[in-house]
Amino acid sequence: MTFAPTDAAGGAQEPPVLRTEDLSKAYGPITVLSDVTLEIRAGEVHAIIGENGAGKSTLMKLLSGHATPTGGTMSMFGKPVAFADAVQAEDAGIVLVHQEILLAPDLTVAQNLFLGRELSRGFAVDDRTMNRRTAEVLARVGSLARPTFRVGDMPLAQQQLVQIARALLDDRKVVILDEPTAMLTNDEVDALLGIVRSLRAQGVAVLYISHRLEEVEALADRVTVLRDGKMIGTWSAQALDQRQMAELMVGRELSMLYPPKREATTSEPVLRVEDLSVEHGRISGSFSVRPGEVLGIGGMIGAGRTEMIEGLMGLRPAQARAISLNGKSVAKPDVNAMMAAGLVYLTEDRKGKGLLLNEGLGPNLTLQALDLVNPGLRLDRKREGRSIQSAVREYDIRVRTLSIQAGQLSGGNQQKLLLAKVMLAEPSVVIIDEPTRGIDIGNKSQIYRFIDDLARAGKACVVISSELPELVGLSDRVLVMRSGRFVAELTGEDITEQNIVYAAASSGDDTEGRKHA
Amino acid sequence: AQDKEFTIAVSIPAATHGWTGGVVYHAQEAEKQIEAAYPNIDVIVSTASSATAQVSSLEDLSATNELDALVILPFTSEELTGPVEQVASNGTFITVVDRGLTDPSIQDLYVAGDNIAVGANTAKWLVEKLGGKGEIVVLRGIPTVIDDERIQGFKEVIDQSDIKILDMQYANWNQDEAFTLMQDYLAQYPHIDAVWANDDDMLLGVLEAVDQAGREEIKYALGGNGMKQVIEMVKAGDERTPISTPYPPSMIASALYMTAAQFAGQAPMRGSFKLDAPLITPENADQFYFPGSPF
Amino acid sequence: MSSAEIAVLPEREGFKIRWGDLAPFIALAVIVLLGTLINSNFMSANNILNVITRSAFIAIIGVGATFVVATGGLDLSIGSMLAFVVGIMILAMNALVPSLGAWAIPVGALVALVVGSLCGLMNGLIITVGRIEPFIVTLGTMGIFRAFITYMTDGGSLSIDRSLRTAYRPVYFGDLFGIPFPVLITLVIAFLGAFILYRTKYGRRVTAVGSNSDVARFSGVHVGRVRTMAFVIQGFCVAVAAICYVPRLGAATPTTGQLWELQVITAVVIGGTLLRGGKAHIWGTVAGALMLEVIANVMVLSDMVSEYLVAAVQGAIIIIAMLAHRFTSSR
Amino acid sequence: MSSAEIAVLPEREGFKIRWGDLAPFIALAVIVLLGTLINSNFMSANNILNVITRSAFIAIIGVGATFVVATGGLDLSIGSMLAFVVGIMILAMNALVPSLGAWAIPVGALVALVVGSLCGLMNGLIITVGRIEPFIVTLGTMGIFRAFITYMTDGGSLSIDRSLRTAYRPVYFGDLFGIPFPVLITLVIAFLGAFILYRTKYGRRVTAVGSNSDVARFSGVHVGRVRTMAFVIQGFCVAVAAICYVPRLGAATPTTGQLWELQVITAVVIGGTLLRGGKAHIWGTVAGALMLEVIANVMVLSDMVSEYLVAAVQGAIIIIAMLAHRFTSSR
Ligand SMILES: Nc1ncnc2c1ncn2[C@@H]1O[C@H](COP(=O)(O)OP(=O)(O)OP(=O)(O)O)[C@@H](O)[C@H]1O
Ligand SMILES: Nc1ncnc2c1ncn2[C@@H]1O[C@H](COP(=O)(O)OP(=O)(O)OP(=O)(O)O)[C@@H](O)[C@H]1O
Ligand SMILES: [Mg+2]
Ligand SMILES: [Mg+2]
Repeated sequence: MTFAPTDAAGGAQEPPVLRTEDLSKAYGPITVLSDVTLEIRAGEVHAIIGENGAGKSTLMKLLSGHATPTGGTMSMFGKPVAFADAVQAEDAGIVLVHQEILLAPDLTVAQNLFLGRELSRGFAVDDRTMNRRTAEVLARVGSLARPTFRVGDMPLAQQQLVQIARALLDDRKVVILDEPTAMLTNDEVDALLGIVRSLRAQGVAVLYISHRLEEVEALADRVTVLRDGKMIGTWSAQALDQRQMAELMVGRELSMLYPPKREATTSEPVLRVEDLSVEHGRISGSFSVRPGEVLGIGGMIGAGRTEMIEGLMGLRPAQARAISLNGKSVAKPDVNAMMAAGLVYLTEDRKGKGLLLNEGLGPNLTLQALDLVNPGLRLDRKREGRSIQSAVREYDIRVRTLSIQAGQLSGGNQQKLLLAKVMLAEPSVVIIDEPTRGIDIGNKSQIYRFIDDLARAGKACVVISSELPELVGLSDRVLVMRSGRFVAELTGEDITEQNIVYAAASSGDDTEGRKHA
Repeated sequence: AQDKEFTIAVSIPAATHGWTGGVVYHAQEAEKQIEAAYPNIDVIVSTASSATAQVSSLEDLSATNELDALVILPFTSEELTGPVEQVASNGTFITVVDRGLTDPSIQDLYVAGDNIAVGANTAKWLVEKLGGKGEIVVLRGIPTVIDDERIQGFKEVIDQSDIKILDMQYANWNQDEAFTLMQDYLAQYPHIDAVWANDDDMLLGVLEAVDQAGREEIKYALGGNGMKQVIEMVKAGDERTPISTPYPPSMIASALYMTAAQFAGQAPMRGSFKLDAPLITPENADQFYFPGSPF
Repeated sequence: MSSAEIAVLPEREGFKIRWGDLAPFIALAVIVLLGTLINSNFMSANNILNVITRSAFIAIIGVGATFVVATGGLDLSIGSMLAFVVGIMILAMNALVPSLGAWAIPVGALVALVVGSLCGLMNGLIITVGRIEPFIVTLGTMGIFRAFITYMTDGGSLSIDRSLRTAYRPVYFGDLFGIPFPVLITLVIAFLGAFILYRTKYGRRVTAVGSNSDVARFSGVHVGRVRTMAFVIQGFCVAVAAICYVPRLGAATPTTGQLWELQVITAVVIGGTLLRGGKAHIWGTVAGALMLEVIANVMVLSDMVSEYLVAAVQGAIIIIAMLAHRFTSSR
Repeated sequence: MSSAEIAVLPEREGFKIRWGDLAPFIALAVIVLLGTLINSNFMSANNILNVITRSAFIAIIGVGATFVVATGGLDLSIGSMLAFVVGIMILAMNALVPSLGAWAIPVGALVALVVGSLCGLMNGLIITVGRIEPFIVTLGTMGIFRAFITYMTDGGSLSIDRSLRTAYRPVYFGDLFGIPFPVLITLVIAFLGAFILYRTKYGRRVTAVGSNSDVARFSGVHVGRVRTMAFVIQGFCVAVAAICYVPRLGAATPTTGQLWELQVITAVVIGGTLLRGGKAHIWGTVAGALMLEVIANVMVLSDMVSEYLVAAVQGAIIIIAMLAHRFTSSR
């Protein structure tokens, strides 16, 4: 708390590309952003960091016309501007890549990229050219998708790349990336960082939001910190290391990120899955977890981890030779049987499959554990209220009012609500898909501690994660999946980032070239 | 008694097809004439699109007006009997048109067409012309009592002869559906001697289909109800459609005049008046022809 | 400046929500007011009682439809289903009267409830097990039910046994402390519906399924069962309406209940329930049903529009009511 | 490694889509086959031509409805709108014939196209500007149009001038190289529709709006305009159908086009277009229209079911067809 801002507004020679003065935003009675004064210069990567709910996404929405400020002004190159909608902002050269996926699922990649600005020859659209240009940008962002894929059929990570590609289709003055890497694994992240650097070289201003501070450190020229909707200051990136950034964000000293590892357990597995086969056998495997154990599952995007677990839960068609859970055998994958037997799954797609965005905290929190919270037929409103209170406290869900809708929570707080929701069912085995996607560093350690506590309490945890440090820091054992098969099992000292990456990506020559530097 | 105000309510089905359209037309014409002739009589015409709606409008009319008389053309006899009885219990004079109530003692005046006779008379004519044998197809209307009675009357007569009814399906008193159904009949039956469409609206669709197919063997295509266009054909001596049967929607007007007469100081009229269903032939067609009516 | 907003805004926020929910009731009040102005007889106790009693059918069926619509479904078969249930009920009562006498009525009513629920179950199962659009399935079953009633009535009509009529009449025409029975039944059904929808776990699941069925599925909600159950509730409500309907008209015909589905869905939607699911207003539906009936009543009482144009004016009024709704709730 | 997966999946995906797209045509083929087995007359050239020609109305209107449904809308007013447009067209032609002679026909047709488009525009504007559910708005305008045609026909029927009938007749009954005119017109409309939907900017935006209207809005698509335009296209198609309709029977009645909306929507949905929007199959709709007409035709030709139960069997066949559809496309 002793660092003074080293690079407050001012100091640049040419007028800034974008400048805000006392920018504020209130939703009804709730002020979520107040008095932000910020300067974005051409050819810089400007990182915005802050805790979940600090107001980062809100600020970006204001800058890109997706929301209108309730106070303050903006100017571009010294001239005042105000955007009525996103289209005006894009016309002015400012584009936002959302934290959440915002694409039309029924359209193809190329159709999404060119939506609203289709190219045409005569009356007919020029699909040939659009597909060609789409293929070019897709290659630039390192996506393997084809222009004619239907977006709704693609994995979330690929959709994220499509969103980024859309922003890069035209020349821009300001490119805003709101947690672009939350869903990506190393290869894609590397490709993206390369793109950001080349944008900077072309004189484009890049606003970059990420909870991965190592990315910020590696990339940013300047860093602005937000806390509780207020601006703390802007620093030159050289002046800060990751630890200092984290402390500026949370406003206090941070404890250790990962809890110390537990003793290895030798008890009988609480969950044993034999020959699970999903998607007509494209994905299959066996695994088991013991009580008190954290099992990590690593692999690259599209390796099939999510699909395998969704299959296990009976959320997509799957067969298994045998599943035993808590000593009972489960006839076939079925979500209710699994939940009844004490297994819960936290989805990676919180918006589409996790939360009812138009409902309040209560209905979301208790949906999965309705029978537990309400023993009778009737809803027990009092108990529900208590659950909300304790969830907000325990998971540190930052809300300014309890009557907020889930969709109005910040991304990270949605994730915490989701966690609170599945935990309310008092499971004995928890499978968490990307537990800290979009979670800030302060809360990350809290969630890690939480997983650790579960394990110490004798529960079993399966953690699917694309963040290697997370797998290494948390797991007692790591399974690595590749092309729908488990290809390696790592324990003890063998759990290292290198080993995981090696197992996830070895085989095939093509991947050699794409291995990260 | 000229100073006393009288209210006559008229409750009829809404204009959903040609014949009911005619009923609405004649009711409104009669309303105008009666109100012009007797300033102390107020006529309220109310249409309803279903039996339920008709019961509702009866309730509305009697709840908000001192009804001196009610002229009603019920959707169905069974469903309306109770509600009309309710109105009658307030001392309202009841005139029932076309479909009699299941309890005839409720109605003071009954003016009716004879649906069974419509079917039967057409059938008799047909049996005679075809010499008691042949193959025919029939188009039914909307499944209701009226349709049922006409078909009943028709079948009873046909069953006495050697005429065979090849097929009989619903076309809902709708020209389009009649056209479609007739096309399909024509496709299925290579030889048809005559068609009966149960209603002139449908007959128009039937004729169009027959003309298109150029099926000369069909000697007769008959309808019923006395629709304007069909009467014109009868008058012109059409060979395929030489007759129709009257089922004049104007019966509502007659009933209304008779009812109004009560209050205009003339002799009270009570009892039952059954309009028969004589054949309309080129000779008598003129007396069934109302150029101003939409039907 | 933002502090000023904080102070001012909460009131508006609170108001807003209440306005939106009240909209159907306000619209109803306005139409009633207009009715009073147009025709002095409108406000007579008799007329008001008639209108309210009559709206019971649409309101009762509407309570069920609110469940279906809240899960994101749609039931076009309700009108024909009503006719079918009425038909079965009359057949049952007539068959039972020789042996049971007046007891044939309650037994027949029970039969109706079972048959109605089964009809709903059939709709629900075809939709959820076959995964077909509710629109298409219920359009299909609409034809099926309609055909059955036509078959049962032989194209004519099917009347209840004369001996039962007097005993059964009070169910529609009778009252308790001046409140007509159908109104009481509507109140009971609406209270029950509101209780189930807002105060039970099942109700929670209904809204969850309607608002995002994937989320519901991932949360262990038996989406198919919840949907199917909504259709069963719909069928049950249709049967209750059928029980009130028979004493009024005493017969079933092939046109019984025709186009009621459209009226019911209109009542549900003008009551504030969203067709895409996830939000449901039981009492709004009841207000919507009343509104439709009042509009029709005012149209009959006022002699102003040509008979041919009644439907046009009704259509226009509904659109205008929705527009007004939109304005009050978006302000 | 992941490249392998991505490369593998789309092929499967591709297969799937093709099956799904073909489903309505396969279903049609199956029904035609059944028809041939059941009745030898079914395959007669005359019967087939009749059936295809008859299906033109639903197919033409269905092309427009495909646009509306693809944007996530629904139009219940089309049947009444058809009747209204037919009425206006006949009035216009009859009024023009003294001065223009046979030229009254093309001018009247032009009037119809304008009136139809305006009717669609009205629907679209009320829905988008007033932000009201399409279901409610078009239910309202359905009543309005129906009332107007009843008014225009005075409850009876409104016939085209005798002198125009012969000149106009060929538009329905005539043919070009053996292909009936209505079929030709259907083909032209479907080709045009497919071109607009799949090959123009506007078509892209239609699916985008139906798929996710927020995304479309953020991308600078004028969502309201796209929606409104879809209703205008619908109105235009209704007018084209009206132009083919009049020469057939030469008159408008209050029952003209009744319940066609349900048939049209059924055709659209069994053709593979999703009611929630975002996906549209013009040719599927045409196949769906044919399917409905063939089913009705086979029902009449086969003497197997009681006339009372025809509707039931039709309903059942449609549900079974959809079930079959589901099976073929999910495999
Ligand atoms: N429509 C809304 N109504 C009310 N509050 C809102 C709305 N949208 C956002 N908020 C609130 O604004 C605050 C800031 O949210 P924002 O999404 O900007 O956070 P963030 O910094 O991006 O967090 P994260 O890192 O979790 O994504 C949160 O408390 C959120 O609940
Ligand atoms: N070809 C595909 N078609 C449709 N959906 C897919 C396809 N591939 C992946 N998905 C979806 O994308 C999501 C993630 O895919 P998958 O399970 O293959 O990846 P993963 O190994 O869990 O990686 P990550 O979660 O890090 O993205 C899953 O929900 C899956 O349903
Ligand atoms: Mg955010
Ligand atoms: Mg995953």
